[in-house]
This record gives sequence, C-alpha cells and structure tokens, in this order.
Amino acid sequence: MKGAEPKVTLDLARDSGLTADEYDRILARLGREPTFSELGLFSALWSEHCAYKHSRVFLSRLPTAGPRVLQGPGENAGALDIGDGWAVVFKIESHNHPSFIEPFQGAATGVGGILRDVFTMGARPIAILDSLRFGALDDPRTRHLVNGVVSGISWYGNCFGCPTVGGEIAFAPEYAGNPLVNVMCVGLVRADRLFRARAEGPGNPVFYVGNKTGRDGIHGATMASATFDGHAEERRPTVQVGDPFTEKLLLEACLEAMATGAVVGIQDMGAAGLACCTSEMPARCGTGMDVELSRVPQRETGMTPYEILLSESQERMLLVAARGREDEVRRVFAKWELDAVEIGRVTPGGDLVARLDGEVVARVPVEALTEAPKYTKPVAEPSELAGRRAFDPLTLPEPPDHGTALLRIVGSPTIASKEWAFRQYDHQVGINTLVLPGSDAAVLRVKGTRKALAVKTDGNGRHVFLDPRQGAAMAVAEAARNVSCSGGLPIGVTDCMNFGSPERPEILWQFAEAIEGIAAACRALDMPVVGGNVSFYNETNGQAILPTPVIGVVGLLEDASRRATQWFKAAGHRVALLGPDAVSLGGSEYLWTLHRRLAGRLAPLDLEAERRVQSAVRAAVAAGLATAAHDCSEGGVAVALAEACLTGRAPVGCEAALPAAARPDLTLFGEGPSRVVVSVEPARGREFEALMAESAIQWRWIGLTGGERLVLRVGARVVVDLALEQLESAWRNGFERHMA
Amino acid sequence: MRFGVVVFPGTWSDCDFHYVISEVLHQPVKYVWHRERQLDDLDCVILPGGFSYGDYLRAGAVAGRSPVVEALRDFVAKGGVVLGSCNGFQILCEAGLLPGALMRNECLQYRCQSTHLVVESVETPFTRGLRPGQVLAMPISHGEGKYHADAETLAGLKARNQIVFRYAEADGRVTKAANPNGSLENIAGVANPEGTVLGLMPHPERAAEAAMGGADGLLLFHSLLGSLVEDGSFLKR
Amino acid sequence: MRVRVLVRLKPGILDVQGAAVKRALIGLGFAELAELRVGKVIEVELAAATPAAARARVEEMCRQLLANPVLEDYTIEMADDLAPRGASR
Amino acid sequence: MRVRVLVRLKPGILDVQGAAVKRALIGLGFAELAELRVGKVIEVELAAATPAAARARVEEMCRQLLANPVLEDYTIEMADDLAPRGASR
Ligand SMILES: Nc1ncnc2c1ncn2[C@@H]1O[C@H](COP(=O)(O)OP(=O)(O)O)[C@@H](O)[C@H]1O
Ligand SMILES: [Mg+2]
Repeated sequence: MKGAEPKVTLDLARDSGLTADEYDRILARLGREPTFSELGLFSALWSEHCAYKHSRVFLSRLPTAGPRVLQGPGENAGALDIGDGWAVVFKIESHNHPSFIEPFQGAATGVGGILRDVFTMGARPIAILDSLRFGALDDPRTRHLVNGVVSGISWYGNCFGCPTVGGEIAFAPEYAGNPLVNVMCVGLVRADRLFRARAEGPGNPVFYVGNKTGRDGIHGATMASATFDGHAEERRPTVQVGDPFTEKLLLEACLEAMATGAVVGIQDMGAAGLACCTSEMPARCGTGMDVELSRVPQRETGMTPYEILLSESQERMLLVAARGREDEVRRVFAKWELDAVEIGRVTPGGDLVARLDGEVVARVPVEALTEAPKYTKPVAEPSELAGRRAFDPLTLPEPPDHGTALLRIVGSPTIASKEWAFRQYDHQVGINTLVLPGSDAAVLRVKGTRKALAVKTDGNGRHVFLDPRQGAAMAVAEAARNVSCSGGLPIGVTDCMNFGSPERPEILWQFAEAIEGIAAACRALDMPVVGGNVSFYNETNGQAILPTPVIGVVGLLEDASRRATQWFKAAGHRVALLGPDAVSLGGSEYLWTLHRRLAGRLAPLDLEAERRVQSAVRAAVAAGLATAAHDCSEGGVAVALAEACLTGRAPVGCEAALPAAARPDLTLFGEGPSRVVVSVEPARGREFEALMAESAIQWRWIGLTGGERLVLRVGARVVVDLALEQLESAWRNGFERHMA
Repeated sequence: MRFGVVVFPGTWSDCDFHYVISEVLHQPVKYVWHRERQLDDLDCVILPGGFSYGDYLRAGAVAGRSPVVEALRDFVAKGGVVLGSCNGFQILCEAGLLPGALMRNECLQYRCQSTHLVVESVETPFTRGLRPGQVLAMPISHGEGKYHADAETLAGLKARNQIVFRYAEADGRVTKAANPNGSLENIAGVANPEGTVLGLMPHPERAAEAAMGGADGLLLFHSLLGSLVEDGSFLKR
Repeated sequence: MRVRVLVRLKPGILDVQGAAVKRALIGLGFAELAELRVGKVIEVELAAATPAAARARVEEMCRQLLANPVLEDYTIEMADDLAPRGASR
Repeated sequence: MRVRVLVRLKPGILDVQGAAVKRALIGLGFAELAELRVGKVIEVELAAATPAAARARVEEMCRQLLANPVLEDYTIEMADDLAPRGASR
C-alpha cells in the first residue's frame, strides 16, 4: 500500500488545488519533494477553507478585544464572560456547498459541525440559529432545497437535543445556483472551565474519539488517487452523512471527560479532518505530533494514509489527554459506547509525523502546514454598480393602492411567516427559551442566575450588493437592534462571510468593503468579533450570489424578567416610532416585490444614532415601559407595524399617522436603519417621554393600538386601511403555500 | 416522594425533568442509567423525551428492550408509578407496558408547538386531583406521535377508562383541527388498566413554570404528590 | 449467510408516506400508478450452521426488535431464494 | 403489475440506522451478526402492457423520485421474479 502511492509532480499538486508558486514554496520549505500524503496535507491545510489565504489580511481589521473576551477568533469558537462565573461560547459556520449537493445531509452535517465547535470548548450547546438563502420559491428545485435543508436541520438539531430558536430565510434569484446554509450555535460553560484546541505537553497521549472514519468528503485531490489503482468507483469520495445520535453521545462523553481533569486539549475533526487537527493543535503551542494511522478506527477497508488523514467523516474529535490518566478518558468513552483510541503522542520539536504500521508516510513541520501563503489580491469596484446606485426608485409610479402593495409585501416569501420552518424545530428543549421563534431575537434564560441571553442573526444581501460597506454595517446594526429590542445588551458578534470567488477583483472588493463596514459598526456598538467563518466561491457558472455577510449577535439581559417581544399586547397602548426619518426604497423589499428591481441607494447609517436608539430601547424595556418593541427592517415601518399587529397570540389592530416623506410609498415601505416601533401603556406615556428626552434621540408618537384593522395615515390621508384578517392570511400563507 | 429520571443514550429531556422536580417541586430526584435494574429506592420513575438510540429503527424500539425497562415491569407490579413523556411514551408502548403504538405524524413532519389537552380519566395518580374535562396547555415536540391501536385494543382502552388525555381546542372541544399529528381519536396519553403507568406525547416539564409560558404540566406532579385541591388548582406547600 | 427482512405496515394501516410518494409520482405524470406502499428492508449477514438455522435466528431478531407487532408484518427471504433472479441495475 | 423497488445506501455511505440496529441486536445477544444494513422497500402496483414496460416506468420513477442518486442505489424486482419463492410469515 505504502509503495503504491504515486510520485508527486507539479501536475498532481495542481490537481490538488495548489498553484505552481505554492508548490515551489512547499519544495523550498521541505527541501525535497513531498510524499503523496504530505501533498494531501498541504493541499488541505493550504486550501482557502482552512487557510483563509485571500481573507486573512482583511479579517485583521475586525475588532476582537474587549473586557468580556475570554476567547477571540482562532479557536473552535469564541467566548465572552457574562458574569456569575459563566461564559457564553458561540460561532457561526456555513455549509453551503454540501447543502446544494445533498440538502438534507448537507444542512444536517452543518448543524453537527457547529455544535462540535461549541462543545469542544467545554460548553453545553443551548441554542441553534439557522440563516438560509435560496433562489426564487416558484422554482420547484428551490422548494426541494428548502424542504431538504429545513428537514435536515430539524432532524439533526432535534435528535441531538439542542433547540433551534431563531434564524432567517430569504429568497433572491442570485442564490438559485448556490443556496446559503449558515448555522450558529450558542453554548454555556463555567468561565474557568474553557477548553482549547491545544496539544500541550510532549509525551501526552493523543486520542481519537467518536465515529469511525470512512471515505466521506475527501478533498478533490482524491481524484488523483484514482489514477493509481483500478478502483476509481470505490474510491470516490462520498457524501458526508450525519449521525446526531452519536454526536449526542460525543457531547456527553466529552463534557464528562473534561470534568475529570484528564483532558489537556481537544479539537473537532471538521474540514480536512485528522490532517487539520494533528497540525493545528500542536502548531498552537510549539509542539509536534506523532500518530499511527493504522490505529484510527475505520469503517471501510483498504483506506490509504492519504484518505485517513483527509477524511471528513462526521462526529469525530482529537483529544490530548494528560499522560498517566488515559484510563479515565477511556472509561468515560466506554460508558457512552464510543471509540476512544490512543493513536499517538504529543512530541517536542515541531513536526507532524504520520505513520502507517510504523513506517513514516509524512513528516512535515506543523508550522509549514499552518502558515499558508497570504494573498493580497487586487480589488475593484464592479463597473456597473455606480449605474445601479444612480437609479432613483421615485421615478417609478406610485402603486395604485398602498393597501394592496402592503399585502403583497407581507405575503412575499422573504417577509411572510416562517412558522412552516420553525415549527419543525424543537425550540424548547433545555427549558431555557423564554422568547420563542417569531419575535425579533430569541431569549434564553441562564439557569441558576437572573440573567438571560438574546440571540439573532441578520444579513441583507441586497443592501450589501448595492453598498457593501454600509450594507454590512447595517447587518451588524440590525442584528444588534433586534437583540436590543428584546432587552439584551449586545455583547459580541460572530460573522459568516458568504461571497463569490475572491479571485475576481469585484468580489474581493465587496468582501473588503464589507469587512470595513462590519468593523466600523462593531466598534461603534462596542461589540468584539470573537469568531466567524468565510465562505468564498459561492457561484455557479460565473454568477455569484449576492454578497451576504450573516451577522450573529449575542446579547445579555441582566434581569431575564425585563424582556420584550415584538407584538402588541392589548388595545389602547400608545405607539412610538424611534429613530431617524431617513429611509430609502433603494434595495428595498418593496422595489423587488413590486418592480423586480435591485437598484438605488441605501438610506444613510449614523452609527452614533444607532447606538443611542438601541440604548433608549433597552432602557425602555428594562424600565418595563415598552409593552412591545420591534425593529423596522425589510418592508419598512408599514411591515413592522403589520408584524407587531399579527405576530402575537391574538392579533391587535393599530392606527398610526406616519411622518411624511417625499411620497407615501417611501413613507410606508422605505427602509432605513436605526428605527424601532415601541408600544407603551398610556398611563406610563409621561415616563416614556422623559426617558426618550434623556436619551437624546429622534422619536415621536405615531398612534394607538386597538381595533381589528391596520390603518395608516400620511398627513391627513388614509393610505392603508386593511382588516387584520386579510393581512394575516397574506402573511401566514406567503411562504407556506409554496411548501404545501 | 423519590423520583428517578431514566437516561438512555440519546435522551434529552432528562435534565429538564430533573430540574423541575428538584428546583420547582423540591422533591428528591436522581438520574437512573439505562443499564440499571435496581429501582427499589424509588417511588416514581420518569422516562423522558429524546431520541433514545437515535430512534433510528423505530422511536423507542431499542430502549424498549433495555435492562431498566425490563426492571420496570417488576417495579410496577410492586406498586411503583411510571410516567413516560414523548420518547418515554414511545418506549412504554414498544415495551408493551402500554397498549398501542406511535407512528410518524400524519403530516410527515416534526412538530414543535403548543397544544391543549382535555383530561378524560382522573383514575391515575397523575390526574386524580384534576376534573374530567379540565383543559391543560402543554407543548409537544415530536415526529412520531400519531397514536395507533387496533379496534379491539381501542375498545378495551375505553372500557377500562385508560384514555387519559386527548388533544383539544382551548375550550376542550375535541376537533380534527386540534389534532397535531393524526392520532387515533385525538389520543395524546394513555395509562395501563391500573392507572399507574402513564404515557403521553406532550411535555409536562416544559409547562412547569410561569416564566416558560405556563405551569399546567405541574398539575400532574401535584396530583401525584397529593397536593391538589378539588378544583384542580394546587396548594402551595 | 445473507438474509433479507422486509418489514411492512400491516394491511389496513394507513401508509401516509406511501400515499405522499404516490401523490408525488402521479403529479410527475405517472398516472398508471395504482398503489404504492413503503416499507423497510433490512439486510443481514450472520454466521449460522444451516440456512434454516439462520432463518430461525433472524425470525427471532424480528420478534425481539426488527418489527413492531402492533403495526408491522415481516417477511424473511434467504439469499438462496434471491440469488437466481435477474434484478436490474 | 406488481413491482418491488429496493433502495439502499450506496456502499461506503455511513448507514447510521444499520449501525444502531446492529449494535442493539448484538446487545440483545445476537453475537453471530456480522453486518446489517437498512434500506427502503417500495412496492408498486401499476398498469402496463408488458413486464418490460412496467420495469421501464418504475426505473423512471426511481430516477425521478424514489432514489436519491447522491446517496442511494436501487434495484427493481418484478413480481414474477418474486412469486416462486417461499417466504415465511
Ligand atoms: N429558519 C428559521 N429558523 C428559526 N426561526 C426563524 C427562521 N426564519 C425566521 N425565523 C424566526 O421568525 C421570526 C421573524 O424572522 P425575520 O422576519 O427574519 O425577523 P427580522 O425581520 O427581525 O430579521 C424571528 O423570530 C426569526 O428568528
Ligand atoms: Mg426584526
């Protein structure tokens, strides 16, 4: 078998995804030609996915420090101190390509991967959020994807036993050939019990734990391996299949093993599997690793060292234990009926040595593997963008009837109720979920304390497409605003950057601009970025997706009972609109739904105003003044008010007079940042007014709740007057009817 | 009363039941590992929700043949009380400790939502403090909760008053619309003829605190503990 | 020895999954479809002295775990029964 | 005409169901079990002029809906192939 490995050539290196220049670097670094297995290690670890070759220089712009930060980017997940001895651990990750090939298993294994990232830190996962983007829903292929992805998430999360408490689903034709499946996981751990992916202590044993290894998802380089034997069909990499049951056992076993004190470090075998763990773990602490591949539990026969190193079989971890305490680790994994096999040792010096039956198949300095080349490729603003931005939506005619327009917008699949999806997700297991899906941010209590966490993801590809810098900043602002509306102080961010090919200057420009926007918003709102993920190459036949940074925000409520939901509670409450008046139809849901256009300018974002509005909302919620708080996002204030009327257990009507803009459609459906609708009991109106004055923000009373209609006036003119029943049916059926 | 909460590989409501029993009800409670056969120190055994063994063959099938479930037969014969919720109900049916079986939801999808249950039988320790016709709000979360029994079994269930809960509207009417999974005659929970083994698909532990949206699930426990008054509201001890 | 077990819903029990698949196929233009039912096939490889012994053990597996007698029937097919047939693909 | 389709995971694809059932059976004392895989059986009744025509249509159903080509293989068995065998229960 060992002798059967092909000789490495430049062509083979190219087939493995390396460039000629990168291959030269490898030759120089090793001072010789790599073996086939070594080439596999380089091709995997120097891949964009593992090495962030194109993005690293930009990512360094993000703020990552702060008084709460216990762990910033670079580990399996980030961690923030939330007081009372607890830390919140969270991260978001994409599984876009696998979900396109096989939606059910692709999405399921996406959930599995991010759960492992969180529990390798020693945290128990308490919440999942899913952020999904698909092509147009009238295409049957899209419906097939939506169905597969949602049931895959449902299956994995439910079976594992972590509630899926929030997310978004949006539709745009640009995602037709490349849907997005981003999953965020949030966990809790005692702040002094964080684990890290470090291979400390030469001499310490290295354990392989979890499911057996098969030929799942081995990198494209495997194609080359088919040339050296006659079993091409058999050797073909296979789709990864999730096993949530084993993952659940792995969670319990890992947390139990960690509690013994015998665990030194641990990492999830995700992308590039064993290759990644055996090089990254020692590289973080200047050690090396010596592993015997024949000891790796295998599900299939005749696997080559290359395949064992690069397999992406799911539900596996690499664990470094304290020497002499091996039996404690074995005992725990045996209890949970999982494999835990000692496959090697941590070594001094910095080499990764992989052997098969004692014979060395790879010997590479771990630093060479983890220090991939970094690129600063050219960036260029897309030439057509200026033209698109110059378009003025107000050159289009006003809709003949604004009520009909509102019905169409609340019934568009992107805005309509997503209950069809989230009722398939267990959102309560763990009995922490105080605010279920269906409000702005989900809220989860932290048992044993008075605290709660608010969590939300957001990201509007249309906005980012038209203005990557501001659009991305607005995604940060919106996710944070949702958290603030629930009563949470936004304390940290995780970001998932979904873009096309970075080798195209226009795409890299979008990316670079988006990073600047995220960085600026995070600074202004005082939130460090503690982890994230970059997913490039989201394109099919040269058609890139809308640039889509998905921003996950975690917020902290000091008092779980001081929280708010987005729906009106009763008749007779006064309704206020907080925030600036500036709105735009550029890139809006209105412009897309009614005119199928993606063009125009975004309303300006004033980060200082954003900060103040959010703090005013939080103060109102904390003082118990806000009986509802809902942010205005897609569809503008008209949609926000409609949602506040409809989303509670019993619909509550509303009558409001809106500040006039250039035209009624702009007033109703114009989108702009930093705007929030709040309802207040009349008896507490004065108190609320005082608080708003103190907050020094722009705001006004706009109306009253009550009745069975939504009536909206601009000036003296009634522009919308709809029965709630009619609105509700449009909103409830807008997405679901496609899926029936 | 001493409670035991059974843990199978893949169980996930174990911690939730444990929390409610110890932190809300302040009763002694311990976890019982699935290999355990010794249940003598317990008065009530709980089989919680989850996906025991992944439910990869049929929900509850593998767990239904485990040592602890075998031991339950003896435990019940000696007067012990058993509550199976969600996966626990599926396990009790698979083990033959309760009649019938649970099939895939008729909609072929998983469902996590709130439901209302109307109390049909007050001849179990879990419902003896309630009124027949009383309506309880309790969430469900399952993919295989459609109760099935053949005609003869169903007749037997009715004859012995073993149907304990049905899915209903908020006002107690048993309607097709209130049936979330296609269960036979809206059946949500059944008991053994003695009433000492109760299985139900809904999650009482998720409706045990006002902060979590309702506390009707606690009524089952207060009934069991004998701390209920006539009208079905419970006394503060 | 290779043994195949087919587990199917008992006649009379509504096969919701089968009905959904049937509907979908008819929607795709397979109008000639009269009935469709979905079950499980479990393929087992086990050591046994004789085919009869293998069958007896698999029968036991069915009784103990593989089928739920409230809902399901099962059929056991031995590799020998299966071998001569020409099945496509 | 009656046609039976067996849909199984492709070789090399992790069979989580099979692995779990195998472990459970071994736990119940079936130590002689060497391998177990779980698949689907779909039994179809359809109108067709000839068995060959029926098979062709079912083949088409498999391609369009019944099997997921990324994960699964399928086999089609005609009632004629199946009839003579003596299957129990
Ligand atoms: N895929 C999903 N999974 C879980 N919850 C979802 C999903 N999509 C939407 N939701 C929930 O539906 C509600 C409305 O979502 P959305 O319209 O995206 O909110 P917003 O406009 O505040 O961003 C939120 O509570 C959200 O968490
Ligand atoms: Mg919102």
